[in-house]
Amino acid sequence: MAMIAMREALRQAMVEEMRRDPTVFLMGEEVAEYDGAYKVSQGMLAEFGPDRVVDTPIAETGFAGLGVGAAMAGMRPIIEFMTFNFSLVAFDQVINSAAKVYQMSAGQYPCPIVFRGPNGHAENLASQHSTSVDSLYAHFPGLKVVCPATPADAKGLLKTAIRDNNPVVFLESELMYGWKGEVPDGEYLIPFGVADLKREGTDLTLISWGKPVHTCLKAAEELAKEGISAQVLDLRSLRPLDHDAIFNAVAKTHRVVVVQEGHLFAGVAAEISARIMESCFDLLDAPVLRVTNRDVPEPYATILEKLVVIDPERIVAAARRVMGRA
Amino acid sequence: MAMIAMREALRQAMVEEMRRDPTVFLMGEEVAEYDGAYKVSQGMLAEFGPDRVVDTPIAETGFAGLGVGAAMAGMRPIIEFMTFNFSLVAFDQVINSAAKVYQMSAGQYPCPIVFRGPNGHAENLASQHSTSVDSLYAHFPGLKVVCPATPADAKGLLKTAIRDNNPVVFLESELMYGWKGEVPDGEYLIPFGVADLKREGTDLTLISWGKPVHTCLKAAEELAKEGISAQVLDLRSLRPLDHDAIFNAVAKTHRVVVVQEGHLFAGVAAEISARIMESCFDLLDAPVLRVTNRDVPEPYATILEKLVVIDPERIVAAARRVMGRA
Amino acid sequence: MAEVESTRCPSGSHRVTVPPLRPEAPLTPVSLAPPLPPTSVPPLDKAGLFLLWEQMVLIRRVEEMAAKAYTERKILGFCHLYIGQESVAVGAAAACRPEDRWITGYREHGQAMAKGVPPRAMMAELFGKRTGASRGLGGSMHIFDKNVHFMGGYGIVGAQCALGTGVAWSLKQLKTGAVCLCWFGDGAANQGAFFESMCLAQLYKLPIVFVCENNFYAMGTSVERSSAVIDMSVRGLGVGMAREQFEGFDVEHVRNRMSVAIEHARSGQGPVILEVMTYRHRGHSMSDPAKYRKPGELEERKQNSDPISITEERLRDVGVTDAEFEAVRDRVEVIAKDAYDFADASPVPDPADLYAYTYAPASS
Amino acid sequence: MAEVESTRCPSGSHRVTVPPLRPEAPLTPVSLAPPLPPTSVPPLDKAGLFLLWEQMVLIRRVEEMAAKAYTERKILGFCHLYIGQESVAVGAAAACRPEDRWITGYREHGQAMAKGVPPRAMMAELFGKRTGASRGLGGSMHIFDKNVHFMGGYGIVGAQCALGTGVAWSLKQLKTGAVCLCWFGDGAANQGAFFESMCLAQLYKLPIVFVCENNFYAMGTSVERSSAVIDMSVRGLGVGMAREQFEGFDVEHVRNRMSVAIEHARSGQGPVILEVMTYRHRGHSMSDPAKYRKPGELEERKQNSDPISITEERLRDVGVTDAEFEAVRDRVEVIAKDAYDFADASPVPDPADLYAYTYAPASS
Ligand SMILES: Cc1ncc(C[n+]2csc(CCOP(=O)(O)OP(=O)(O)O)c2C)c(N)n1
Ligand SMILES: Cc1ncc(C[n+]2csc(CCOP(=O)(O)OP(=O)(O)O)c2C)c(N)n1
Ligand SMILES: [Mg+2]
Ligand SMILES: [Mg+2]
Repeated sequence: MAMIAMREALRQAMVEEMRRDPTVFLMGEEVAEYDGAYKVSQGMLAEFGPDRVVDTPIAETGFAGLGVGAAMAGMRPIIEFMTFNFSLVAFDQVINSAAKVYQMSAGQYPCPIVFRGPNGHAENLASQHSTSVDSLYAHFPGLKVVCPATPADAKGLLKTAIRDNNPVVFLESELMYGWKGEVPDGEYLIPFGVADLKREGTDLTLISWGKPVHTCLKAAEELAKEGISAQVLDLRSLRPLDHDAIFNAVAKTHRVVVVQEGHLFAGVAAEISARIMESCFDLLDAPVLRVTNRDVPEPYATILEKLVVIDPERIVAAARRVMGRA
Repeated sequence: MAMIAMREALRQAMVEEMRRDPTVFLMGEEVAEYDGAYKVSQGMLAEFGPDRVVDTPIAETGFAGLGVGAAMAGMRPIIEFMTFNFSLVAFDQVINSAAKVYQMSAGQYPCPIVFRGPNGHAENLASQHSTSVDSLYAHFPGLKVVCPATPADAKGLLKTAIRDNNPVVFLESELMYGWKGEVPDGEYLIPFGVADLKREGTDLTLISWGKPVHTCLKAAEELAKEGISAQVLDLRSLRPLDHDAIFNAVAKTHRVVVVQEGHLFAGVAAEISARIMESCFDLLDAPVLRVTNRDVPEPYATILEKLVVIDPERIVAAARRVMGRA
Repeated sequence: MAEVESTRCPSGSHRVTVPPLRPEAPLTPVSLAPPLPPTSVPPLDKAGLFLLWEQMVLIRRVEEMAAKAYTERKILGFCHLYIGQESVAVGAAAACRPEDRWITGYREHGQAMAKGVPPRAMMAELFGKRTGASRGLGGSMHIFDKNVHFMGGYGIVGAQCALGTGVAWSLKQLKTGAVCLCWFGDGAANQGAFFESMCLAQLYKLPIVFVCENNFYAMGTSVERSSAVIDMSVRGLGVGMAREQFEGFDVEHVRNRMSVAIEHARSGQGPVILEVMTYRHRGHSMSDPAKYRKPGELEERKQNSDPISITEERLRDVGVTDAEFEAVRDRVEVIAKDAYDFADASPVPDPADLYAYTYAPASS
Repeated sequence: MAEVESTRCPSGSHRVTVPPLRPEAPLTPVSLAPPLPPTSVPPLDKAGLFLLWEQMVLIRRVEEMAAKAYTERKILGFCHLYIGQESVAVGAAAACRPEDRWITGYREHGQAMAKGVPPRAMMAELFGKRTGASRGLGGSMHIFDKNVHFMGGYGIVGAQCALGTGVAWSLKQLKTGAVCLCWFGDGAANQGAFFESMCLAQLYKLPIVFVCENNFYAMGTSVERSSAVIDMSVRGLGVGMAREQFEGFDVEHVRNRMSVAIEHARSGQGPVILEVMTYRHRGHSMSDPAKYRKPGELEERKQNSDPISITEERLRDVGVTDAEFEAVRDRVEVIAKDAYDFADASPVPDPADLYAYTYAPASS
């Protein structure tokens, strides 16, 4: 096992798949000559050349749609959004073209494409550069939505995404690119729809995905000091969703807090919460609580920003409440 | 009280507000010379002329953004999306411009704009013309989201929307434009955030908004035949949301089904369900259930389409389940 | 402490004393893409032109059947007829190779049939039947047939331009020698997706021909009311793309000019944008009474610019007889009737189809 | 029963017998918008030019202070400096009236100050302070000042073009006589939002000037790598818009050409698109080492095309003395230092500000 950074894990996944399959290519703003705005694709131009690592103009609708058409015509594009904020400009192509063409054509045209890039909060980027898109994309059948929390997961899930025959929205985090973790040696894939219990516990379950998994792990540490044993369930993919893992967790701990970056209203956390109620109502010892961003556009100033985003303290507070200790 | 159709109620609201305030104008595809794709704006060009009832080219990003800029510069645009499916092309302008400019400018530039048009399922239009956008827009702070179910509500709410100093997403339904209802004589406004109990009942509450309110009313009739007294709560606006009305309903009936058009995953129904759990867990006698479209893109053929969309039967079945009778 | 007034605009009322540094003229003269060369394909002989006439007649008859089926409520939802524009699709098909890909909007029945989608599969799709080109999932706006590389009709105006650009990307990278024909309307030429697609296609020199069918209206909006420029091929100037506008009522002329454009794209010289002037005889969709036309306009067009009549006259001039026309008309009638009957008799989709096509299976 | 083979493409190998109906030439010749007329504003006198020089120096000094504050981590997030491009904003301001509106992207410090945003309010915004132009909510990318009609910097590339079009809509409808200047970069000229905005502005003949600052790079992508056409004003041809490209290093030349364009828009003749060639001396943002430049390129530009030096030389030629330059430099230093100190000493936002600006109050 090597300790590598998230960005390197992502790159390894892309490089391995591009070596394996000549129809895979990477396209996006600054991915080639600049080595990626966040250096995820460093060195890839040198290895694969400009036909397979492709810089684009700032035309997200154009190149997202280009990717969909290229996928329909036999290739496997990886489309990088410099950040997923800019995917809102291309929203129609992701929803109305990528997610639906397989259905509209009754299976004649699969759309094996990966849309990837950093999602959600970075730091001090204000409201237009801090949108979490998880809930927007997970809303739509036809898409798969994946959000790794560790380098090992990132690599295994991205390889799966590239081989998948469907459009996959692959959500990374700018703040995590430098974070390191152990990554297995040799080739491996991680299937979608299999959650990972990142920490065992008995009193309550913190359910999350992506970067907030780490916030949950910190909160679990804090809670341990108070004698509360919290487990952390990392969903890893939202579509497909690992129902069984969620329900097993409820059956075990009977208390749940769902932690989600981004806006509260009709977010993925609401979905998890509603599903738990629908399927495990009688197993619950307390209502499922949600911890998400405050319901405001994200501000620039640090002092305000810190109030908006999730942090271990808010998770701890919610956990105390579901434990009846608040 | 006059019996008028939904499209006429909407038109009355616009006409009255345009007579009252010279800065209000209507802009969109086919709104002027064609009298509106669904004849909502019939006759308005004749009364207000081409500077205030304005046909656009097919450039949703452009004219949605134009509306936002015009609002910032002192006017009150009503932007009609021919259908809200096409608003996905303009998604960035609604989210990143309209919803955020008041915050980014720290209150210097309010954005009094209404985006309106038909939303969701019509009939036999297949997947690209059947998207419900409720959950997408209600997700975002900075927007208000309104969805009338009757001509009277439509008129009163649209007038409020036009006078509001914030961007309002006003969701209509193509299938309802011809539906008639009583509309009060004289001027009236209906505030946002005030739900309306469209039918009283004691055993359970069906919570909905927009067109499905009527599906709920039909289901309630059916349920009455089985001796189940269902009340129907019409939320009327999603942002702001009438918490009190929801919680009062739960306190009264202890059983709830939320009925939403569109996709299940991270939809508004999930939000209502999660909130009820968070705030009224101990008042619930059964888990809150949701009735939404099936989790597939909408197909063309009638036989398949009918399987996808909500109908009274599915609501009745869910109601029986929460009543412990299934 | 100094204040900030000095950063405001100066009044501009100063007198002349400083000599100007640079001349006033624009720096770089605009260099436009050169015009396309004249046609090099040989003219059609009688049999060739007669075949194209037959195709146009077939397309029209099938659509007339569809119109009838619509009034019978066997076809539902939107149904956008191509009647009046047949020469454009048929002329384009005559300039294409079978391996060339087509992608288009929702007004695609004529293009689909010209590209080779069987009338039966098309009509069955309109009827929402399991035997339809898209198994009844897509309907009128979403005809797909991979066998003949017809990559679909789409419902979001202009969005297909980006998809077509991607198709062309793969055609180039996979060294297929094939070209993508990407169809759209005069109204679509105002969409950002179309513009960005042109930018990308030109930058990457992709083998794509953007075909704008200017039928004078986008729903009820005439082209003069939707754009300050009414020749949509001019949009190409802004990105340096080869362009041409031509009238599309004569099917052979369409074939000839299309051949030049397709050859340009196929030979690696990059994309082309064409505007083909045409006219639709019916309303935008079945529910549109089309009151926005000028008085007499439709009649004049039918009289002078009907592609079927134009070709018919030319064929008469070279000796095609009434009997020959009749024979073909009879054959076409049989095919169109057969398509209708086939669609009508076909089974509706299986409920299982509802869930079968949301996701493709995991393995390729 | 007849089958469908007849609708496939004919082989195209037919011989010549049918005479062609129409000539091959394109139908309508392209008519381009006429070039803008020569400048009519009187040349600047010495004092006028000196004032513009002072503004450029002030903008640069304030930005240099910002760069310093960034390294001190007093400014966080993105920070895109305008250094090297000052002549464009200052020249444009000299051609505007106070009531004209400006709207732009995230590289807006220089434009903001040229339009009259006080350096204090600007710097305090960069510091995220309550005294900032946007009360610390917006930061570097979102400077707003309604007092001077500076309608904001925006972070989504190209999106402001649509907003500016709407601003111009209201300016026209409300009969203000004001014009909207809508700023964007060479990279933004590939965005659909920009294209659709041009379509709308030209169709409605709105009083807007689209100002594309071509600083040769969009992040690390040089303009030749991002577009097949490198003069972005050419994009205007596709919609019939009046256009011009010019070099922007001489502030007076900018003022002169801007005046013509603004006058065109103000007089009701419709929008104009300008490309102003300029150059940024710094990286795209503070974190960009800008390794993508050609060797020696930056030095050459600083040497030959620095707008401040160019104007300085012209002023020297007409007799401005070292002492006069020094006096202004001292004053600028005081203002810039004051802005920094003011920002530094200002209070951070109140937590209440977080919730105060999500929704505007119900009554107007
Ligand atoms: C993005 C989008 N906006 C609006 C519509 C509604 N709509 C469907 S067809 C049409 C007119 C298109 O006209 P044109 O491009 O000229 O094609 P034509 O119908 O004439 O073939 C409109 C406005 C749509 N489908 N998609
Ligand atoms: C829609 C969108 N895509 C991508 C980005 C990321 N981005 C920010 S600035 C920039 C380059 C813009 O270049 P240009 O328009 O030339 O302006 P300049 O920075 O040179 O002033 C990019 C790609 C963005 N902010 N918005
Ligand atoms: Mg048209
Ligand atoms: Mg640039």
